[in-house]
This record gives sequence, structure tokens and C-alpha cells, in this order.
Amino acid sequence: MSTAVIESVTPAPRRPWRQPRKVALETTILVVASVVFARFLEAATGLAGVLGLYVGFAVALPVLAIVSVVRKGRNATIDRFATSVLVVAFGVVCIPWISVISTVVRNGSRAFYSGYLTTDMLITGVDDPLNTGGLAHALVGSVLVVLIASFIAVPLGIVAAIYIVEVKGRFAGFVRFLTQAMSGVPSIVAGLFVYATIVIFFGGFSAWAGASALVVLMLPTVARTSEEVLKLVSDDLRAASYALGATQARTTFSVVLPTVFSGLITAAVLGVARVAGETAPLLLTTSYFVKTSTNLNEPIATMPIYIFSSLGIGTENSIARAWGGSLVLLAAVLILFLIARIASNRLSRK
Amino acid sequence: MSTETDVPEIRLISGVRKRTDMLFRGAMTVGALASLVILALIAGFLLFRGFQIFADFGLGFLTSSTWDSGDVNDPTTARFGIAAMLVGSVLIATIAVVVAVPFAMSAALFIEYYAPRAVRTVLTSVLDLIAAVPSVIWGIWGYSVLMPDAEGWAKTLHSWLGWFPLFDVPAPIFGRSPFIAGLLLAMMILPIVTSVAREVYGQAPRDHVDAAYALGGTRWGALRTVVIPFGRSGLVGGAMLGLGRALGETVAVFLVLNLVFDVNFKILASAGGNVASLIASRFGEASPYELKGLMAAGLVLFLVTLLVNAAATAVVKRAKVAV
Amino acid sequence: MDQPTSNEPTNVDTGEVVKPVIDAPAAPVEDRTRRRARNLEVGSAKGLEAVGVHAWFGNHHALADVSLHFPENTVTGLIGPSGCGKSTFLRLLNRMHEFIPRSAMAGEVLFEGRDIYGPGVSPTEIRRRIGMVFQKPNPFPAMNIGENVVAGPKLARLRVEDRDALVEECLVRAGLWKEVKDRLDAPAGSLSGGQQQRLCIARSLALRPDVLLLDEPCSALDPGSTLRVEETIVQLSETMTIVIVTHNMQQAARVSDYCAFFLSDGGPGRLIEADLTSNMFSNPSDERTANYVQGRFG
Amino acid sequence: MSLVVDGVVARGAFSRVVSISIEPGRPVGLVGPNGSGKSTTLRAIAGLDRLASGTISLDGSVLDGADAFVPAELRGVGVVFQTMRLFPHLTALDNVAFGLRCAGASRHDARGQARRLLTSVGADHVADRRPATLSGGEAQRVALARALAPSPRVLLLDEPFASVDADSRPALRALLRSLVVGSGICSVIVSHDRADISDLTDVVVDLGSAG
Repeated sequence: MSTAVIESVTPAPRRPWRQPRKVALETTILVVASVVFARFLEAATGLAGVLGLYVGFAVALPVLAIVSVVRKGRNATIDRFATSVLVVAFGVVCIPWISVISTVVRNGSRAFYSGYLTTDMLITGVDDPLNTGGLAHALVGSVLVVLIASFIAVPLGIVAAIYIVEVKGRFAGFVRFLTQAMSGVPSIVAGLFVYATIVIFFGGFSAWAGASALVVLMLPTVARTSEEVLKLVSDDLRAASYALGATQARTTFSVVLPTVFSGLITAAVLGVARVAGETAPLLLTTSYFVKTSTNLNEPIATMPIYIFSSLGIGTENSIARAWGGSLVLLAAVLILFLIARIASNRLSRK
Repeated sequence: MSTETDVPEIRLISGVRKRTDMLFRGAMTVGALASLVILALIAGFLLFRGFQIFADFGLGFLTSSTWDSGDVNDPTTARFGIAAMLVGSVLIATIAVVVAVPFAMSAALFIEYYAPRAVRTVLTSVLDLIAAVPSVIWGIWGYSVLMPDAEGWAKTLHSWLGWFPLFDVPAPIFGRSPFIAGLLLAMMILPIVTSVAREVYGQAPRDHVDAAYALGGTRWGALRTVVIPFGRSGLVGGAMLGLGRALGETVAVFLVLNLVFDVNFKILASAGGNVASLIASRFGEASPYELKGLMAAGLVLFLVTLLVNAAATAVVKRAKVAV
Repeated sequence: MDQPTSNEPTNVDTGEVVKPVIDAPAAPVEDRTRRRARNLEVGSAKGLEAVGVHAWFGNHHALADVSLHFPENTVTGLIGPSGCGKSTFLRLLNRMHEFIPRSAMAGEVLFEGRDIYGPGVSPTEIRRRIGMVFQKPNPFPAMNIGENVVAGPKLARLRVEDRDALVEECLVRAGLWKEVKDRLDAPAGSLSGGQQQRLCIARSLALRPDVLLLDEPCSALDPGSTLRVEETIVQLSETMTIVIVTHNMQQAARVSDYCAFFLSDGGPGRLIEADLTSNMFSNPSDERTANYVQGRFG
Repeated sequence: MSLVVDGVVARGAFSRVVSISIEPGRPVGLVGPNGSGKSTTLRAIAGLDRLASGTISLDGSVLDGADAFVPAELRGVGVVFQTMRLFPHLTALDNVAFGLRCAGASRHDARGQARRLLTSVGADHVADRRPATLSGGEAQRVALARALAPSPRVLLLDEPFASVDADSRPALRALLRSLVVGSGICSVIVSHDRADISDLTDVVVDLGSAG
């Protein structure tokens, strides 16, 4: 029974449980058949357009999936059916955002021309041809308002995180609950609050009012992300710093914060991305102004309001301008998001 | 040899601190409590300004749905009630959650257990990205792309389910209805609910999934018996986070919904509203007294959203802990 | 694909009928050694055999050229130092190896004469016929004791004629019935480690497997529970082929009829020697087995 | 100027009576199986943990007692622990200068003194490199220099040469001996490497056997 060990040549490793070619063939047949069936279903029921086709596909795929395995037994059938339902459902989840991004790019690019980012709407009527005017005023306004908000919200957010993770003060749990509650404040309520206080008190819309409304929305995101990042620093690093005679303040500012600096950038950028697109609070605080201005005590144009008001006017050219604004804003948010993702990868790699 | 000494009271790492540290700890405490000050100010100020409304209308403010600023120079003729708007907010947010949760659950299961490993990381970051798309962009897309199509769906839905009161329609106009606003909100909260669900499903204990496979269970069998029960409360938490976000949404709803001041449960009818778009549309030419009404409405929305979010985070936290 | 046999739970696809067998005539208690001899001559096509089996994780060659026959209704112990590939080999026998990302294999595993990695073989069917119990007891937390036992047939969507009878039969065979018979709806989590492991065994039994694989079932259990589980294994081997991976020499001696010694000399794990347990422990033919069995290393 | 530890160290359910007295210039070796309280004792001396009961006193003044506690940053105890790596965002030179900056030295003086210290431990060639790029031996030399920079009265070493390859250990041992044996510093060394204990210490306390 004992088998002497003979040095046989090692056979090639294989994965019999995966038949890529067979599975690929089966799925293509299934998908093609479902599309044909869907086309047929669309004609029969009168569901129009791309949606009608997708509804047909969503019905056809599971049905055909069952047919293809029924002879293999009930269990395999239900498994195949469940898989196809999940695939269809995942498709339904993807359709909206694919459509949003493709529509914004398609319609937005129509409003673009050489001067689009550099001229404002001072001398251009909303209805004038699309190769005049632009959104420079909104771009400058948004950058200013968001920058002011960041100068207030980012330090406050990081301080809250330091209080929770480093100082571990008596109110740490309470502060964490507060930032959690603040993340739930509806943006319109933040706008209303600033309107009722700063705008009315100082007698008018201003960039300052807009910035303070955004602080309320930005602070929780920065605080929560910073807290997660500070927790990444191991206690041994802090112990080493104390042993060298460093006070808690020096340990925090010259050891802990620098070690996770790129993580704090992520927190700040995520906070900016969160508020860059907020419309409701700005509606009540910065109002709108057609000229590029850097006067912080006067109403100022911002990207979301530019889009919202251009859309509100409703003429063909103004709606095209609204799409143009959406494209710029979406691009800005995507870029901010990529910066945050790159910064956090660099942190985890250190 | 360790003698049974009576345990002295536990010694903590405290002791006298250098002056700089006392300053440091004090500063950090003040900074951290700033968020408390802001939150208290918001709630306090809305209450302070809106208090007179509660005094004048009492519970009527929540039950009546007429919003009439009355004669401009005679504020006593004004009647304010947000019943219609409150019902509208909750109705639209509920439609959004009811539509979003099943799809979010399926997408989360697909990403976590069916999508190939490399694709999974891409899909996760795309989800986080989509959650950051500003609501005004969802609004403009909803207004120009979704609304025309959704009107068609509402018609077909009405033709099939018209007999059911919820889908009945007083007049054959299907545009700008709570149904359409609810659908748009569903698409907006899908990323948030899906990523919460995906995270909780990802933590299903590996050895229980293996046990299900070892019993001859198919992949769906394993999901049904192990993963879905494990992720149930996490999904509830994610849905409530989505509900909180949908309750507070302003611009997207403002663009696709007809503001009508009476309670309407017929979701396909072109009449509805929510507290947020009430504030956005009226604040411009509101008289000081009406402004107080808007404050009171803002406070009610703030408290409702606060409650929903607090409950949601508690549920999600417990879900992650339960093995 | 399967010829109907008497005591299979109803499989809707293949039409067998579930008939819980409680009043089966207790097999005359044969002296275990005489039963071993009977098996050797019979040598039926039934039972399990690995032929030239290899395993890889990505490009790491974990197991090389293992051929081993598991005679029917016997207990085979797989022993060897940790990292010698014995658990990997076990997971190949019921196609659980493929769930590990980037895993690969070679060779054949014959079950009732057919290669389970061959085309047209349903892996779920194989895993129903070859049950497995894991190192850490893993009853389903969301289910009570009764539900855990019938989880297998429920997963495989088999119609169970008399649920309570099946639950009782499996718990009796797993040696847990007396301890839990009046709290079947208690959550599985309320049981002790040893009880949970026997519940997992009962759960596998509900599918009437022909083979039961156990991956170091007692390494997380206290000595008392370990003995109870070992008794259960020996009783089960009356009607089932059992393969058990174990670190513990005494357990291998107490429980197994055959033993297979695996060793990895830095490279992939290999089968050094396989024989009757009595021979392996008294006069192993390979010097490395002697070292291991006498506990000089590993 | 002697360091006396007389009390009970505890971590969770585990507790152990420890009584050691360390004279300057005569390093004490602390040995015993894992979990016998060696690291807990070192952390208590450094002020990172507290004794469950009893006192730690240096030259008569109580560092950790029933009603007195001097926090780590005021204790002036140098530590070279295996888990306490160098600050990843600072160069080797700035790591060493850190302690001096904490003691109030100006940037310029601190960096000058740090460079001299790095030379004395034979690591000045890595002064401007980040810790991630250093070998085990180099990192250990910099850690030693960093701990000695604020001229501590006590130096604690927990498995100092664990991450150093065998053939460069004798050189590091000689360096350490020159710094602690016969110097004014009280030092405690914990190591599983018999050679460290026999070569550097003449008093050995075995926590394994006692209790």
C-alpha cells in the first residue's frame, strides 16, 4: 500500500471548474437572445426608447437563463435565475449615473467656446448666441466661497479630530455624536440659518454668508475623515515622542500630524468636494451677480447658482449654458475626488 | 510569589502637566466644542425665530396645510401650516427608499460576490465618486432627461394599477409628480445605500459562507442563508441614511416637482411638495412674519432629519459589530 | 445521473424519496479489526480515490503527486507537520479548493469510479455526497439548532418528508440528541464548542453523504468534547468513509484505520507513506515517518 | 544616583512583584520567558504605564508612587524599544535632533549636536536619509543616538538588536558598552540573546523564576 515517491514530471496546473470559453459562449448567446426577445417585447407592448428595450431585456434575461439550465435540476436553475436578476439590477443601478455623465458631457460641450471660461455675463444677455459670455464670474465666485469655507472648516474639523483621538477629552464621545448630527443638517436649513443671522444682520447677501453656510456642511466630513486618519498612527510613535521629552502639543503637531499629512489632505479635499456642488445654501446666502467680482461683502456668483438660474430662465441658449456650467462643475468635483483618492493611497503606502 | 495585596485604586497616567500642555488641551477642547456651538446656534436660532409661529398656530402648524401669507401689511391674516409639505417630504423620501433599497441590495451583492476581484475595486471607487455628484446636476438631468420618460412610465403604471387609490389620478396630467421626484431621489441615494450595504455584506463571516458551500449550496444558496441575514440590519441602516439625505434634498426636487399646498397621496398626480423646496421658493419675497414661518418649517425638517440620521448610525454600527 | 437509492432525501431533480431511517436494524457490532479485513478483500468501486493529485495557490506549488485510495466505511487519518499540504489535499476531495482565489489543481479524484473534476459533473452534487466539517465550529448563527440540521437539504432544495424525524436521526448519529432534544429551537450559538462541532456533523449527515471530510475538527475543542467527537466519528465509520486531518498522534491512533503521512521538504507537500494505522505506528517503512510518529520533529 | 523599582507591575489579569535597583554605569539585565512582565516593567520605568502598586524612585525622588507621578515627557528616561521605530517623516539627523529641540535647543545647535552624536555611533553617513531607507543596523544606531541626545539619566533597551543581522551585532554591542558601562547612566537591558546579557550586564534579574 505504501507508495514509493517517484519523481514524476509535474503536470500543468489547470482550473477545470472554470471554462472561460464555454461560459463566454453561453453568456453571449444568452445576451443576444435576450436583446432580440426584448426588441420583440418592445414592439408588442409599445414601451418606447432605450428604457423600453432595457425593460424587455430585464424580462428576457432571467427567463432565458432558466430555460438554458432547467434540465440540470431545480437548484442550478434558481441559482442561474438569481444571478441574472442581480446582473439586471446592477445594470439598473448603473444606467442613471452613466446617463447623467454622458448627457452632461454631450450637452455641456455645446456651450463651450474659447472664451467660455474667461468671460462673464456682464455684457451678455442670457439669450445671446453661445459664443458670447461665459462663466468666469461663477468660477471665481465658487473658488472664493469654497476657499473661505475651507479656511474655517478644515482647521475646525482637524481640531475636533485631535480632541477625539489625541486629547481623548471628557466630551470626546459627545463631540463625535455632534459631528455625526451635523452631517445630517439639510443644506437648505444651513442656508436658512445663515440667512436669518448674517444676511439679515449685515443687511444683504455676501460671499461671507455663503462661506459660513458651507462651513456647517463641510465640518462634519472633514472631522470624520481626519479622525479615521489620526487613528492610523500607532501609539508607539506617540510613546517614542513622549519618551524624548515632547509635550502632547509637540507630539501632536510635529509627529502625529506630519506622519498622516496626506491623509489630512484627503479629508480637506473630500470636504471641498462635498460642498463644491451645494446649491440650496448659496441660494439663500450669496444670491447671484453677473460680474466677476472679488468683493466678499457683496452678492457673488457661484457655479451651482449659475446653473440653477440659467436653467430657471428656460430659453434654449440659457439651458445650454446651464449644461455647460454642469460640465465644468462635474469635472471639478471629479478632479477633487481623484486628488483625494491619490493622496489617501500615498498615505496607505507609506 | 505575588502576594494577594488588596488592589489599590487604579493609577491613571495623569499627574502634573507642563503649562504648554494645559494650554494645548484647553485650545483643543474649545475648538472641538465649536461644532457644538454651531449646532446649538442653528437649533436655537430657528427656535427663537420660529417660536412665535408655534405660539400662534400651535400644533395647527403641523396639521393644517394652508400656507397663505395673507395681506402684506396685516400679518394677522396670515395662515401657516406645513402639513402638506411635511407629508410631501416623507412621501417622496419613502418612494425613493422603497425604489432604491432592492436595487442597492442586488448591486451590493453583485459587486461583493459576483464581480471579478479587479473590477470590484473599480466599482467601489466609482460608487464613492457618484455619491459626490452635486444635486444640482441630478436636478438638471432629472428636469430634462428623466421627467419626459418618467411621465410615460407614470401613464403605463396608471393604466395597469389605476384602480389602486395610490396610483389613481384626479386629472390625466402626469408631469412633475411625487412619483417622478421620488424616482430621481432614488437614483441620487442609490450610491450611498449601495456602498453601506456592500460594506456590511463584505463582512459576512467567511467560514459560514464556506459551510454553506460545503453543504452543496449554490452561490445564491450561500447568499440567501448566510450573507443576506447577516447584512439585514446593515441594509436598514443604509436605507435610513438614504432617507435622511432624501428628506433634506432641495434643488433636485424643486426642479421636478409642482409645489401645491394640499396633502396629496396620489403619487402619480402632478401635485406635491417638500419642506425644503417650500423654503427655497418662498424665502425671496417672504415678509418678516412669513420668514418666521419658514424658520419654524426649517426647524421641523432639521429635527426630523436629525432623528433619522441618529437612528441610522446606531443601526449601522450595531450591524458591523454583530458577527 | 444518480440511480435512486433507498435512503436518499428526495431530490426533486433525480426523484429519490427522503425516508428517514430510524428503525434501521442496528448493524451487528462486529469486531472492528475483523470488519477491516472484510473490507480489504471486497475493494468496491464505491469510495474515493485520488490519483496523481497536485495543487497550486497562484504559482505556489502546494501539493505534488498524491495518490491515495480511501477504502469504503473506514477512517483514514492524514497526519504531518503544519504546512505539509494535508488540509489543501482534503479540500481537493470535495472541490472546496476552487473557492480560494487563483487556486489550480491537476490529477484526478475518482468518486464511485468517476473523476469529480471531469466535464459535466455538478460540484454542488459532489459536495452533497462528500460532506465536510471545518476546524472552527461554524453553525449558522441566524438559525436555531433544528434549522441548522436541515439547512443542508434546505440549501439543496430537497423535499424532506418528515423534518423532525430527520433532525432526531442526525442528532442521534452525531451523539448530540440527548443533550439538545428539548431545546431544538435554542440558537446554535448557545451550545458549547464541542456541541457546536457535533451539530455541524449532524448538519452534514442530513444530506446522507457517502464520505465525510473533517479538517482538524477537535483542535479548537477541550479534551472532553474531543473524546465525544472522536466516538461519533468511529460510530459513523460503520456506514460512511471518513477522512480526518489531525495534528494529534494519539487521536490518529485512536480513531483511524489507515494513516497517510504528508511532509514538505521546503517544496510542495508530498505523500511520504500510507498504511494501516497499526503498521504506521509500529514499524513505518520510511525513516521520515518514523521520526515524525516518534515526535522527534514536526 | 540610583534607580530603584519596588512594586507590582500588572497587565490585565497578570501581575508580578518586581524589585530592582540599578546603579549608574552598571547595566542590569532583565530576562525571563515571554509574558513574565519584562516589557511592562520597562514601560513603567519610562512612565508610559503605571505600577499597580509600590514606587519607582530615581536618586530618592519618586517618579511613580501612590500619590505621585512624573509623566514620561518630564522623566528624562531614554528608550530604545523594538516597537518604537524612528519618526517616518523625519530624516535620521532630525530624528536625533528631536529630543534636543524638545529640551529647548535652537534648530542650529540641535542639528549640530545631533550630527556629532550620529558620528559617535558611526551613523553619520545616513544623516540625511529617511528611516524607511535604512538597514536594521543603521536604524538601531540612529535610535540609540536619538535616545541619548537629551542626555537621559536612565536608558532602557528592549530587545535592542532583534532586527539587526547577527554579524553586525558584536560591533553594536561594543558601542553600547562604551556608552553605558562605567558611564553616569543607569541602564536596563531586556534581551533573549544570551550574548547581549553576558556581554553588557553584570547584574541579571530573572523575572521568570521569581513568582
